[in-house]
Amino acid sequence: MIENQGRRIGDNSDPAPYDFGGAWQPSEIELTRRVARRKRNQRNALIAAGSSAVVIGSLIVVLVTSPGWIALRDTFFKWAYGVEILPKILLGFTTNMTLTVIAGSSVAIIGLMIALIRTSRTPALTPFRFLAMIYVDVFRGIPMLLVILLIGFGVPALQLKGVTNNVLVLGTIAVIITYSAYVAEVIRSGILTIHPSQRAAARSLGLSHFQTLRFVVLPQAIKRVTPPLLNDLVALIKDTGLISILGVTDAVRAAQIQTAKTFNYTPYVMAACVFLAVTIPLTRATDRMLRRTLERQNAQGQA
Amino acid sequence: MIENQGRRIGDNSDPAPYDFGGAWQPSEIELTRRVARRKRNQRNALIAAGSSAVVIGSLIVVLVTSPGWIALRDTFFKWAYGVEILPKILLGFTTNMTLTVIAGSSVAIIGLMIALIRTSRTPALTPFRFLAMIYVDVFRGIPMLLVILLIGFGVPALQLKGVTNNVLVLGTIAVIITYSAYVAEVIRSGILTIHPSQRAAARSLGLSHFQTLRFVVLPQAIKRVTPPLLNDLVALIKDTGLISILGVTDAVRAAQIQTAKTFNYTPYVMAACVFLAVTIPLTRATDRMLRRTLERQNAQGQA
Amino acid sequence: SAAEETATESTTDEAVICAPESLETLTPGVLTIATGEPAYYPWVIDDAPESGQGFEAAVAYAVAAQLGYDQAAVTWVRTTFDAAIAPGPKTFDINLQQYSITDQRREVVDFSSPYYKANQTIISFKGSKLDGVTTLQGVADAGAKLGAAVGTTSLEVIESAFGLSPAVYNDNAAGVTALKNQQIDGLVVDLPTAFYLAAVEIPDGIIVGQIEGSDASDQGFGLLLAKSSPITSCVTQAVDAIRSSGELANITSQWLADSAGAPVLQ
Amino acid sequence: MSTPVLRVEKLRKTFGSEIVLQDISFTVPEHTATVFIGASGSGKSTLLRCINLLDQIDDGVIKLDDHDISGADIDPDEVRKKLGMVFQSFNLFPHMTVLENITLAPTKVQKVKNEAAIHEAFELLDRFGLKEKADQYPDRLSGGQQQRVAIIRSIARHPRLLLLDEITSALDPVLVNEVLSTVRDLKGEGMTMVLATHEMGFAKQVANEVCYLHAGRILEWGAPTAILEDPKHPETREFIKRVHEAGRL
Amino acid sequence: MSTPVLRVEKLRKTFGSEIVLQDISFTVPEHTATVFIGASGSGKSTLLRCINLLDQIDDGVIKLDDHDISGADIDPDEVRKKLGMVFQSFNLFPHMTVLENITLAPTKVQKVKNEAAIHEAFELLDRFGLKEKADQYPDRLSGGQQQRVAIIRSIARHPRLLLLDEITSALDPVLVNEVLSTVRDLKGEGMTMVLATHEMGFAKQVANEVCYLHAGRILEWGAPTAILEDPKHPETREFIKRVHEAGRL
Ligand SMILES: Nc1ncnc2c1ncn2[C@@H]1O[C@H](COP(=O)(O)OP(=O)(O)OP(=O)(O)O)[C@@H](O)[C@H]1O
Ligand SMILES: Nc1ncnc2c1ncn2[C@@H]1O[C@H](COP(=O)(O)OP(=O)(O)OP(=O)(O)O)[C@@H](O)[C@H]1O
Ligand SMILES: [Mg+2]
Ligand SMILES: [Mg+2]
Repeated sequence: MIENQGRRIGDNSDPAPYDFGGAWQPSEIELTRRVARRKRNQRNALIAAGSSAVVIGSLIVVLVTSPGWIALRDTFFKWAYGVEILPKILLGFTTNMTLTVIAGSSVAIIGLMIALIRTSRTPALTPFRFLAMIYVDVFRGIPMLLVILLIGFGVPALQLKGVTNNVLVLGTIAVIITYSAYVAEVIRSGILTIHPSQRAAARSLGLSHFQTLRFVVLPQAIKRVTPPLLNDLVALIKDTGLISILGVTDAVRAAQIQTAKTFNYTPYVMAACVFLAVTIPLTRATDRMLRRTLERQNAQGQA
Repeated sequence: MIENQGRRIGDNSDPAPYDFGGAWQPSEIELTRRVARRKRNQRNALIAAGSSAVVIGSLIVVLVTSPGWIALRDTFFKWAYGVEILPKILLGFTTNMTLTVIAGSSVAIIGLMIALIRTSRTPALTPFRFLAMIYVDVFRGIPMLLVILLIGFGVPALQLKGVTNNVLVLGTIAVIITYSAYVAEVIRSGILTIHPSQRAAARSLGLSHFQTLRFVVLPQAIKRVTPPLLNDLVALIKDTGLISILGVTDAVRAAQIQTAKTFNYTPYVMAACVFLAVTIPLTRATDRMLRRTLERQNAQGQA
Repeated sequence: SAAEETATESTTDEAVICAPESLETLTPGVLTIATGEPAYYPWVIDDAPESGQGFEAAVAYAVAAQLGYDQAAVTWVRTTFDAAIAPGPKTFDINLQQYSITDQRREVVDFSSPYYKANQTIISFKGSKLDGVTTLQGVADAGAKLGAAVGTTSLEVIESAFGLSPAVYNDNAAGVTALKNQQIDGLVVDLPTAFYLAAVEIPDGIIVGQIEGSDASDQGFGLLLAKSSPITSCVTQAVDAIRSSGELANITSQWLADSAGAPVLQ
Repeated sequence: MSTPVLRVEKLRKTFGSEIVLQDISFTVPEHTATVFIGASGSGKSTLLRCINLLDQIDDGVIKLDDHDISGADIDPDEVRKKLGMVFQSFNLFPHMTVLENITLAPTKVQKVKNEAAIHEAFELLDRFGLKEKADQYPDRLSGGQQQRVAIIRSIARHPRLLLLDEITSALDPVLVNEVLSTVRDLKGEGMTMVLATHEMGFAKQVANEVCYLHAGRILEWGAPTAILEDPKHPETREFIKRVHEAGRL
Repeated sequence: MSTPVLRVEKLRKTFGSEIVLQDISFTVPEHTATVFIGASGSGKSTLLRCINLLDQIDDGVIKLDDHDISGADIDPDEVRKKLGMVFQSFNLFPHMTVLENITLAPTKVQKVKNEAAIHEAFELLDRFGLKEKADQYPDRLSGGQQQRVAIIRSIARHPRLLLLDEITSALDPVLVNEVLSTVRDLKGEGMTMVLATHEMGFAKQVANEVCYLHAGRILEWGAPTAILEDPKHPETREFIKRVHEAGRL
């Protein structure tokens, strides 16, 4: 029941049937529809913007008019003081960053190895697999603070020859041990999501077990778990500060020292800002990557 | 080129063609093959078990024969003392658990709501979406310790009427705020992995936006992200202790008080054990669930 | 002259065993002294122990001098509480940050003889539940919440003297904030710290009172050394020497306010 | 002739700068089936999604029972109550049993009593020979069974118009058959339908009219025999030939 | 007659208590194609996986060029160098370009020089009309092109025997054709093959012998015309009939 409106069969006068030309003009009805839609959207956006402005505004008003606001501002947001001590916090933050770089790269290697052991299938590796499982469970389950204390203070107590008692080194090792457990889990879940057929295809091509991992499984697995790995990186940056309990001065500890000196909390706020300056770009990147992955996934089999 | 070995066409004397009967006996060649395989497997298992025994054994020997072993044992593993102070640590641990329950359930609700706002598509919600994004980024990016300090000590400083200065309440709120950001991200990623066709199918059935979320999207999304949610629960149990900075005594703080009194680290080891008693069953459960999910996923389209 | 004689004799005696050349310090010829970060008034003035200003800084230099180290032969390091008490090799020769000597602690570390014994003191603010309380019983009856920093004897005092369970803070700074926020009604600190906090850091701060002899196990502040440190006996001798020479009393009166300024809870 | 169930006029749809549908006009009278064929990417799915208001059109009018459903103030949920749609895949909700899948919309949208909905669901399942699968989860069903449940689910709501988008293209040829016969049955009962499909068998057996969609335009239309056996347009001829060549058997 | 490329004798395969293959015996002479047909779950994929040593058999012998490859001390990687296999789906590595997919095994396993591998890959791509896709990632290719690349990848290693497991069952009928013609070309060049397929077109055009697999047993075998047009066994007849009914067009 096609109605012969504005279309002629076999009309091949167009240079190509794909070319829709620039001739199209929105119809009357479409124009009214667009106006109606725009109006409705504007109204809704206005309501939403208005309501969020009201919420945020009233929060600010409550804050600023509260009896303690002046006291709070002086204790938490004394910017002049904040700027004054910022160099000290930044100096402390270099510890966080150095540790993040050193620990991060070690964690990548160790976590990967543990993940490989845990996802291996050879019966010969069963004891190692079991050990790896215990390792991961234990270090995921204990607060990292305790691990740092036990390693940072426990190992020197052994007085082993040739073993350092440098707290920075030991603290870093404790961080590496804990985060390797986290990262091993993430990588393992990535490896497990690679479809078994990919492995089968690689083995069918004659690639050895190791080559299959190296060229086929890992590149895909790592790519898939990049968002959670970046999350762990953000967490690592934040958690490196825990080794301050061993006497190393990181950004939070630097802030704490200042606060303890002056009994003013602005250093903590400054420390929070310093962390945000690094972590927000990271979380944004994670987000973009996650979205891209999902878009690709959802494009397949779109109804 | 089928060879007519042991098979006759049209031989329908079997009651059913599916019935392979119990008549089968392994062939000679299969039996020798099995023996050879078993031998090889035994050898490999022996090597692996042997090597891991050697590794662990030598670790233990190094530990026990080290000059500081006695000192270490007395400082870290003085079991009699550990048992003596265990009740105090357990008392502190009730704080961790109570907080986990209260914070955990609030986080579930708030995190879900933020995730819903962030994944909404209506242009009307754009301002809220934007706020939610900032919220999540900020609270994922700041060390939780700082959030606890700012809320636990900052809010009372405002001296607002009707607002509590109870540290337990404020600390719990700080934990909730931080973890809601984490959990919102996890749930959001779960929602995003639900194939758009599922939404389309639900809407096609006439379900409203809310009904689609309630009956179709969320049940699937939550199920998918249960493993990472359980991971966050483990992290929450460990992190509740951070509110001890406000003067609340949790398990780690209880251990610290004891250690400060006697300068002996056994309380920390005890605290680690108490945490493990709760977290290991959780991580095991997470693991089982993850494996099941993956098995189901990989079963589809198995080559 | 005879007294002089013995004094010189004993000095030469010490010189034989307790001189920089023979003392097995971390760095030979140098005395490494640790304190907290930050170090508080009036124990160290302006967080600068190198200046020798403040009670503990002055004690440290006096002990060092007694051992034969001149100003230049003293280096300062900072340690956290946990790092100081951890087993294993230390990063310091002696550590002073108001460590109370107890027998339990002696099992893990060495202490010199005490250089100061402070009473624990409750501070609060005007108008609090504790304002006007004058007796120990009164504190217990006021239904007050008391706080103290971890690792101090103050903590045990709250339990032993009042049977209350304390709010425990990482350091006095957090305790002060909690007190200012009225999250606790009183903070227990040692008396010298109490004078400073009540006067400077707490708006409308008051000293509620001292708790006398509240903790039997507390034998006063001592210099902390590694367990079985080879220099423990020398350090103890040095502390004893400055005490008996009256130098310690001078330092005390120079830096620490007279305890008479604070009422004693009955 | 009575008013058609569906009338599409000069429909246009773009995604960004890409024009996906252009100048699409057709009508679907009651109790007839219109089948859209065309290469991958020609816009079949998009057309069905536009009719179901899942995608917003850029011009033209869509009328359901002579009622404009493309207006700015239309509530899509109201419109969709009259439409059924089955997609190529991901139709069933994997966390619900077959029965729950079918009764979800009647109980939540039409507010039918639970027992009544279950009763009707069982009747439908029985009619299509799927009664014993009622308590199974979708992943225990074959692809063909899943698609049949999806069809049952959409007709349990008594739609005026059924939109079927390549409902067999993800199926093994052996399974296509059962789905095809289900659709044929529905046609026999007078269901009005719009289908998109690669299956020429489908087109031949159920279509009243076949439209060949090419790069977003309807290039040729007519009775199934005319289009499938004697296409006029060279593009159509080429397409039909390619499909024939690929024919399994 | 020379020794066959593949000889399978009394092969048996179980998964736990389920017997998936039982008493399977057949030979594949050089330059011939043996096609396995049979319902879903009849064991076709498992059979090919067993031949490729991806699954461990429970009894029987598999001989490649008269050399027992099912022994306990066989190195599967060595055997697989002589075998090529293409699966139903998930064949290509999505993180590598078409060219990288094809040159991976030659460079890493056969240790061919990089330039030589690329040269040969381009020759093959050219021969199969996919030269301009060399630098594309698999997700930019149609399903049919993907499967053709997978075939090219496996023959780039000059296998003695090619195992093809339903390589078209995930494809639109329009795309099946191009894959089919590729396989036909290979057959013409003398490649020895074992195929599992639902496509009767495949069976007819390339098979020297067709085997009907039913519940893990070879129920009937013979020339393609014999099996497909005049099956003896009632089970086979039923299966062929069902496939015919479902035939697209
Ligand atoms: N959400 C979208 N965003 C952008 N482009 C889209 C979107 N959906 C579809 N398209 C484009 O619209 C065109 C038509 O797609 P459509 O899915 O309607 O084709 P089809 O005829 O259904 O194809 P198939 O047979 O593969 O299902 C394609 O070029 C496609 O890339
Ligand atoms: N890894 C496995 N574990 C347990 N059972 C399996 C496994 N792989 C296959 N099976 C079972 O073996 C039987 C044969 O499966 P197979 O995949 O070989 O069949 P098929 O003929 O290839 O079917 P299709 O046409 O669906 O691909 C099925 O019953 C299947 O459930
Ligand atoms: Mg489509
Ligand atoms: Mg198969």
